Amino acid sequence: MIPLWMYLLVAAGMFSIGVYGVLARRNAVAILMSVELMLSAVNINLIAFWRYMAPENMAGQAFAAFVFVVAAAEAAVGLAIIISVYRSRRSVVVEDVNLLKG
Amino acid sequence: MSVVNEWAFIGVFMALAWVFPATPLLVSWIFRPRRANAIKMQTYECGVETVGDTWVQFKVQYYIYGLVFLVFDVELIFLFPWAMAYNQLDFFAFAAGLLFIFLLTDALIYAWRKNALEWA
Amino acid sequence: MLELNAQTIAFFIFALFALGGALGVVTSRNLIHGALYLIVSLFGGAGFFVLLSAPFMAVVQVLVYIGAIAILIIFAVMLTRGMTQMSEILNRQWWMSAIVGVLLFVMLGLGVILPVWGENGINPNRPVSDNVATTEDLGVALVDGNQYVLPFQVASLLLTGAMIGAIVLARDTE
Amino acid sequence: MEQQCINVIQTMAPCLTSSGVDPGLAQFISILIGVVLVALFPLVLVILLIWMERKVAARVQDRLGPNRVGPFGLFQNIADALKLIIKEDITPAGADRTIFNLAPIIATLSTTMMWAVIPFSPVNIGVDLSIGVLYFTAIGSIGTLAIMMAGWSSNNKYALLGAFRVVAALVSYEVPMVLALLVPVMIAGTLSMQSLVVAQQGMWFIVPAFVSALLFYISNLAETGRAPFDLIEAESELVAGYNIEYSGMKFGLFMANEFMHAFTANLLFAVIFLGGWSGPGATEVPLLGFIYLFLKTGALYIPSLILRATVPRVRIDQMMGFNWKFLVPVAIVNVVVVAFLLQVTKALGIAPVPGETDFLANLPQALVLFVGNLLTIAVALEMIRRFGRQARSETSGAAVVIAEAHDVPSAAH
Repeated sequence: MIPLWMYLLVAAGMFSIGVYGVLARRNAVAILMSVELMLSAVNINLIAFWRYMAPENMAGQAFAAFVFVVAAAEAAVGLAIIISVYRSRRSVVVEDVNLLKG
Repeated sequence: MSVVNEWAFIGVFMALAWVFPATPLLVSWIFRPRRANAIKMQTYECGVETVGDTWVQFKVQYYIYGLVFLVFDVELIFLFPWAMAYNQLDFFAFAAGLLFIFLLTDALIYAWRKNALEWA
Repeated sequence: MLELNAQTIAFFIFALFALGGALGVVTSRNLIHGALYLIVSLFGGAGFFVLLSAPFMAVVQVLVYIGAIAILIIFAVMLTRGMTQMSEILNRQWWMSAIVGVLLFVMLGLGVILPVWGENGINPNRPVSDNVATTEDLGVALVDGNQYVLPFQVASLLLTGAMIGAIVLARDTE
Repeated sequence: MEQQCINVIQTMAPCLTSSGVDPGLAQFISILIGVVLVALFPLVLVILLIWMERKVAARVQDRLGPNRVGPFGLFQNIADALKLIIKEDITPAGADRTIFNLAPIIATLSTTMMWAVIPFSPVNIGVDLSIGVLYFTAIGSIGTLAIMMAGWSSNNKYALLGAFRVVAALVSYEVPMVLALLVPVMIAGTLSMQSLVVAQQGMWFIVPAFVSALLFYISNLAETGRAPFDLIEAESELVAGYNIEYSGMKFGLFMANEFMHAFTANLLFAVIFLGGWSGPGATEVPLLGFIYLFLKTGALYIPSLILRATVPRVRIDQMMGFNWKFLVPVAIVNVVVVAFLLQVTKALGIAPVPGETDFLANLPQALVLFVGNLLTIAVALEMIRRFGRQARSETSGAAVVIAEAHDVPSAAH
């Protein structure tokens, strides 16, 4: 069987790439996709730990299911915000959206 | 068979499912004529020359439908295990499922009332 | 060390999908390509779930991410047109972000490989139970008063809130 | 050893192992052969399906249909396929080549892969996944993605608009389809396809889950792009829809996929609601189960062909309204009603023991559920009648009708 750390390493890689995407990309949709990558990496971790540590217990899968819900809600509202901002500012570049700046 | 062995079938199936449709394309690639010219490659729009960018402005309604679909899709993560175990569940489980469905129906009713489900 | 069997090969293929797709997401200039790379990456994740004996989660990953979220992202990209081919896709601090990303990966990697969290986490000789909870158990746990019935309802509430909020935000108010 | 090897597919792996092949390799070979059999079957069947479709449509329209190539024109489609193969293939300027070429392959892949979980007989099934029902739903959603890829990569306004409309329609109709699937799952208590069929030994699910069956059938018509929901190829509105720029064999793959998908949808209906392979003697002779399954599918498929040749196409706004304001609410109410009645039958003690194969033992529960289903239908019809009356009274008077006829809604975008 594949050792646990290999799953964790791949998930860590995905998470780090997601962090880079969130910090470096200018486009709001790209940032959102990077956040989805990070959430997915978390899910891999949850399921991997569940399988290797407590497969009889339901907690790992239940948590992963709730992460799915959060990811879906985040995508839905995030994209709606982007569409709304685009409508008023004609831009999806996050640096252009500085309404809250004094 | 263990879970992973069962899915080995799906894995092999997925690999081969690429090959089967690709084969006629490949055969066609060998036999077909190649006499392309600029006019032939033009975008086809009823014979009229195409005007402007392909990326016309889309209306937000597409997004709304996708959104409602997404919400119902995620709901299924919970409803399918619930339905699967339903035979061994009691009335409390029915009430819990009912509340779950009711809360989501709320969102649908809201969308309906706000005319968010209209196409036009 | 690792024995070379179908599972290991599958693992490396899925890891390639997951990481390659992730790199594609953050580097692609065209957002539609980015969305497709996201699908590839998440498909790799679904493969992992299968290898980890959680086929339900794998199918849900395909259903929710590939079937719904990716479609939603593509719709949103189309609604915000003109922004797919930006000349500059990265902001000014991109090199700093890259350093942060690499540092984070090194940190997490070291945490994973070195026995920081005790031996249990990494000991390859620790027997792994094959007694895996099924989807049915998940269904029972979700509506069990002592387990997840409250999160179950909260999830529904969260989805309702997200849907109403997103509809309010996305629709034309004029 | 000779006797062990009679049922080739079942005993392939032990057979090969006993004749000295490495066990891992033996298993791989047996999987490979199973896959090739299951995957090639729909691809060969599609030739027959297209012939059947053309013949039925011709009969409805008082024509003869293909009758030149081969007996009864059976080889017409092989000739057509040959023609498509030697056709020049045009990739439009500005198209995203990789995605453009991948789209037809992925579309075909999504339909072919659904066959992996279909139980053909008590012993012949590609693989009996524990989450089979969700598996084919998930695989079906990959097909939606393929349409999106095709429409986007063509660099054509009409293709993109067509793809968007189709995808919006497909995802919408997936909601009632999956909600309808909840009911058989609830009754059978399983997500595996083979167990679903076994659970129907006593009573086909079309009786206790009548509304679900209707919902599943209607939404499958839409999912597979059949009339009256065939907006996928709205020739009159969008030139041809998402596949307008496709030519040659790539277009052929899209077309073949459409026919295959329609048949697969009916096959799934037969498996989930009509008892699949179950029938007299099917458990003893697997071949009989196979025949039963395809008879049932044919009984569903041919009406859908006649339907296609008969009814006009609905408008996209009507299609969406019908889904979100009628099918989805009915599906939700149906799930709640069935869940409630299942609890009631359990409380009354007339619920059959899980795994009960006797018809009479299943009858009381099925009857209770059937009555509940009829009530759901009655309420739904009454509501739609009121709604229709209200809509008519709002737009009464010929002037309004004519004005509306001239003010054709700009459904394009």
